[in-house]
Amino acid sequence: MADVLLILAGCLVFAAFALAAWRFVKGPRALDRVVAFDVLTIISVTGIVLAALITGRSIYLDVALVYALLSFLGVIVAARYLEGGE
Amino acid sequence: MMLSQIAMALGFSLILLGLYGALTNRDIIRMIVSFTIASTGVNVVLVSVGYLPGRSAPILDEAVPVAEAATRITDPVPQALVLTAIVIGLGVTALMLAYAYRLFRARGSLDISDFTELKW
Amino acid sequence: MMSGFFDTIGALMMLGGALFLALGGLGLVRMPDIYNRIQAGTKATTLGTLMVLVGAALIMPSWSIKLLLIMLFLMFTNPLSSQVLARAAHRSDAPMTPETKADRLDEDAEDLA
Amino acid sequence: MTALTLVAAVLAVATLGAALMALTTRSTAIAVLSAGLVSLFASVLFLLLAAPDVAMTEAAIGSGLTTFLFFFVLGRIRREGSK
Repeated sequence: MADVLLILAGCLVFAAFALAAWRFVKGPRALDRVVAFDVLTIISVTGIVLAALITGRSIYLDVALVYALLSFLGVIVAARYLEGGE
Repeated sequence: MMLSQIAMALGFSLILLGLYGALTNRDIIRMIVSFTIASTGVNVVLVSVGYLPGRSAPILDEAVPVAEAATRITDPVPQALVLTAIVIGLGVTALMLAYAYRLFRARGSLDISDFTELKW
Repeated sequence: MMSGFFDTIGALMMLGGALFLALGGLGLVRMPDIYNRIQAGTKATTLGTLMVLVGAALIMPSWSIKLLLIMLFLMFTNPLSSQVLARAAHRSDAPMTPETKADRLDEDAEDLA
Repeated sequence: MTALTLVAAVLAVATLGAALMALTTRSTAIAVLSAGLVSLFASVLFLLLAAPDVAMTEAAIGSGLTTFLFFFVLGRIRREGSK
């Protein structure tokens, strides 16, 4: 029961990944791509937690911790650069 | 296909793509971006060399006790090498960017066809 | 291997979070301009990730301290990046969809300057 | 085991796409963002290859600090060029 629900959750996460990647490829302006980059990092945190659940190692959660702490740095610097025009 | 073979194919593809970009671009910043991609490819190849199928990460905790460690962990030596290589890659990238900035301040351009002193 | 009551509840929670993630991605593709995309892409995915982390904490109760730290960091950093992105979009004069009725930040621009 | 291999194949395709986008786009800022995306996907792939320490370092340095450095230098160059 719970395994089937987890597989369904993985499929939905993959759907979100594909949609955000499509926005990254298509995005008409550079800031749209920055938004897609942000969403992709958040989806990656979810994917890492799912991988930690599948393999049963709690050490993988530290990687998600570093992601959650540092992924916004690149987004903020890119946004501050793109403020002054494209 | 196995996991390590997928990763190795991806790593070599990234190295070739990075070399192609570094050789065909004219903008210096774009050449440094291509170098970053090639460096990531080298790291992927090195980690995939040390992967053993069916084994777990070489960090000992309650999931992998010390007594069974020799049969359940992957090879930790390539991971230690790659850990050093990533940090050195950051240093090389920072040095190249600093040179690019000095070059722009001195000459007002980043196009490599504007620098002809070393041509003959 | 997973059969307990909390496991099923946790898996249901993770399924709901993944549904929010997928809806956020759908909004990211379907919304007309960048401001709506920031709304859909940041708020929905933050809620989805938090629900997935709560579900993982229900399945593996011994991991809950680390998962709580991840939740805390996500709640600190995601609104920050969202606000910086929206300000950058407004300052670089990103086009709005014609359905937009009011732009309060533009009306307050002389007060802020 | 096969599920992780499938995820790794999807990640490999996404990494190749991001690398191709970094090489073919015209804007330098989008090229830097795509290089950060290559580093992000490679870091998740390191995690699947049972190397969480490498994945941690790659996430902090490759995806965060390198993007920071590139945009810092791009901003300095733009300010210098408009002066």
